[in-house]
Amino acid sequence: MTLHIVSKSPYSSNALADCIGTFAEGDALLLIEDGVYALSGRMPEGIAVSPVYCLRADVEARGLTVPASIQAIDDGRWVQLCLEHNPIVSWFN
Amino acid sequence: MTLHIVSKSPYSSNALADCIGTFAEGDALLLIEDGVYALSGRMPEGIAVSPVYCLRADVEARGLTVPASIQAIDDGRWVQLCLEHNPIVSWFN
Amino acid sequence: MKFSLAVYSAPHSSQSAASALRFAQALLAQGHQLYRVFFYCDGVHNGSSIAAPPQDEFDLVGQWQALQRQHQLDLVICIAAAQRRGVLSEREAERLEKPAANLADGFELAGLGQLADAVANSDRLVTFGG
Amino acid sequence: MKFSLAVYSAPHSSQSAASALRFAQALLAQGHQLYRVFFYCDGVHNGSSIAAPPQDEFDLVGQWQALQRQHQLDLVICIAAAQRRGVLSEREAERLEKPAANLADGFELAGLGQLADAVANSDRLVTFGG
Amino acid sequence: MAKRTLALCRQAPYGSALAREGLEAVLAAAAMDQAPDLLLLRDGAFQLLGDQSPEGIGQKSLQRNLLALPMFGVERVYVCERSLMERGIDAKRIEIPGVKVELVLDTGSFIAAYDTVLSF
Amino acid sequence: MAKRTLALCRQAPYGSALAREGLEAVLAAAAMDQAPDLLLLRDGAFQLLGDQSPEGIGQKSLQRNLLALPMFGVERVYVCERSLMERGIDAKRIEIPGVKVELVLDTGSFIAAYDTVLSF
Repeated sequence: MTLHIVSKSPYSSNALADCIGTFAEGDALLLIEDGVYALSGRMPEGIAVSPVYCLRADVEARGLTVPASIQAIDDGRWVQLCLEHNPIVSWFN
Repeated sequence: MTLHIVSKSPYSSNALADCIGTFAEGDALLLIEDGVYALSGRMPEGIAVSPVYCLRADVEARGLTVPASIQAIDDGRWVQLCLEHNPIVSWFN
Repeated sequence: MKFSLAVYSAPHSSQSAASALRFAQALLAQGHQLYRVFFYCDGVHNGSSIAAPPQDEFDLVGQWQALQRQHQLDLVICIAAAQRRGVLSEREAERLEKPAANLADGFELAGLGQLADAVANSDRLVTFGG
Repeated sequence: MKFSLAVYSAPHSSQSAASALRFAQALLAQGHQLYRVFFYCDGVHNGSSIAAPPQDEFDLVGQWQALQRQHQLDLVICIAAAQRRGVLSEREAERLEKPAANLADGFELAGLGQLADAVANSDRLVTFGG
Repeated sequence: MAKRTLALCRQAPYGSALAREGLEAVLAAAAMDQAPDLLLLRDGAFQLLGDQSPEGIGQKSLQRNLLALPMFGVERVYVCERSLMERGIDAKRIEIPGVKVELVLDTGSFIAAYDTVLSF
Repeated sequence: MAKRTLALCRQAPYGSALAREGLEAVLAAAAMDQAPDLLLLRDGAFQLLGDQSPEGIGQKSLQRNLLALPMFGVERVYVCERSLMERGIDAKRIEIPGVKVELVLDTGSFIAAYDTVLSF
């Protein structure tokens, strides 16, 4: 069960779309850095996978709000997610 | 009449789509670097603007072929395009 | 558990090197082991001794060094990627006949094999790129 | 006609600094004037004196220097962007108390005002980024 | 006639340094009385979101740079209306004291009216 | 049981150095008898195009790195079938002497079977 980490804005990069196209049953998605812009506008409706997490520090940095379908976590929980999943795949391009 | 220069792959970046969304009558489009991957697959059909140029050196580097709707140019002609147009807008992100 | 990190981004230009540092701090705070941080591609600039961010900006190089001292971390910079980008030890500067060296204390230059070794010896590898 | 170029990318990591050099060569070959090349963001690494690409790879720093000598080009590196990223002149290294300097001959450090000045004094500005 | 210059800012804050370095270039030009116009396009519109608190990621708020604009004589910022809408940003809630935010609908002809465009 | 490692290469050649530096990392690991499997996904599929001639842009051909794979014991390269199709690349025309090119349809479950993934 893979943990996918997406760090680019879904408006400027296809990283999130590519990641979702490679999502398997049991995988989890974590949005970090500019990846959290996927919380804005109607983007969350387009994320057809779950569970979806986002880093709270990155959300607060950007002045975004977290929809109910997505769980905001701190760095400690990020480490936990990496323990619970394997492999870890980063999508940064 | 703007010269738009796009340097990112249309499969991984929204640079080309953003550029086309900002295209005005009389503008021209030049594909350079990974921007020339827009010559592949069915991408050329999606480029609803003209004229469209591409740098021959970048096309040859990548092993692509140039469709009839797009004109391959050398660096000297690139300079000429910059003389014929103003402003010049680069789309690299 | 044993972690290793692969860092491909320079400080400042992109957020991801700073994310890597925060992740490293968080896993160490939980008592996990950080086997190695491998700096590759533009990540080699994390080991520059002469980067001088303004006083009120984050000093990532200094933060890596502090963490290294505290936990005896293995901070390895890919020697081939570093040569191309101008991050050199005294020894490399001399060998390549370059006028200066700028490898920060606490970082080591080594070959790409150290990335493969980190993969083989860690339970988890997390990549920070872009 | 008078051109200026703004270069935001480091050599090697991205193709765009090499594209800027080719464009500069092409416009000079046609007898146009290159008022200034302004290196900003990661483009400051184009002025590193200690980058050492393998013998069979393109030496972009050396190519800029050769073009500079041939045409007395004004190659200006943004001093603020360069400090953050570790590209320092002897004078800056001393002032900032850093252990080494790595600004290549033929390049100058100057403020962001030189970009505005290039815009004001050129007929065309082309940006090479990403 | 004076040349018209546009700074076209398309990057969201914090993930890359380009949003910040773009605004710094605008402020530097403005300090020399050569202030370009400023158009926030695509992800650049995110620069206008309120309540940015980047302390937790070790960065300074970019809003300080926007707030400095009027001090340097930049009293108007253009923003692409469609970019705002796509990102769910309510134009009415954007506030930069001392700066008038003007919506642009046809970005193509807007850009074509300038002599020089600096892309960030 | 030995750990299974995948190099997930998603970048097209020449515009950025990541395609090249990814292959260099694969070759270095292979030289230590720790060759990862290699999956070309999305724009990484462009690495397989024939007739790459990057002399005009001052770069070395990346195909040399692909051709070196069998010398280091990498005799199989995986490529995402959908990525090829989207890019108009004919799988039948891909040839790397000494390397078997295998198409992968379900990339999600393919990736999930590995212990470690190196992204490039």
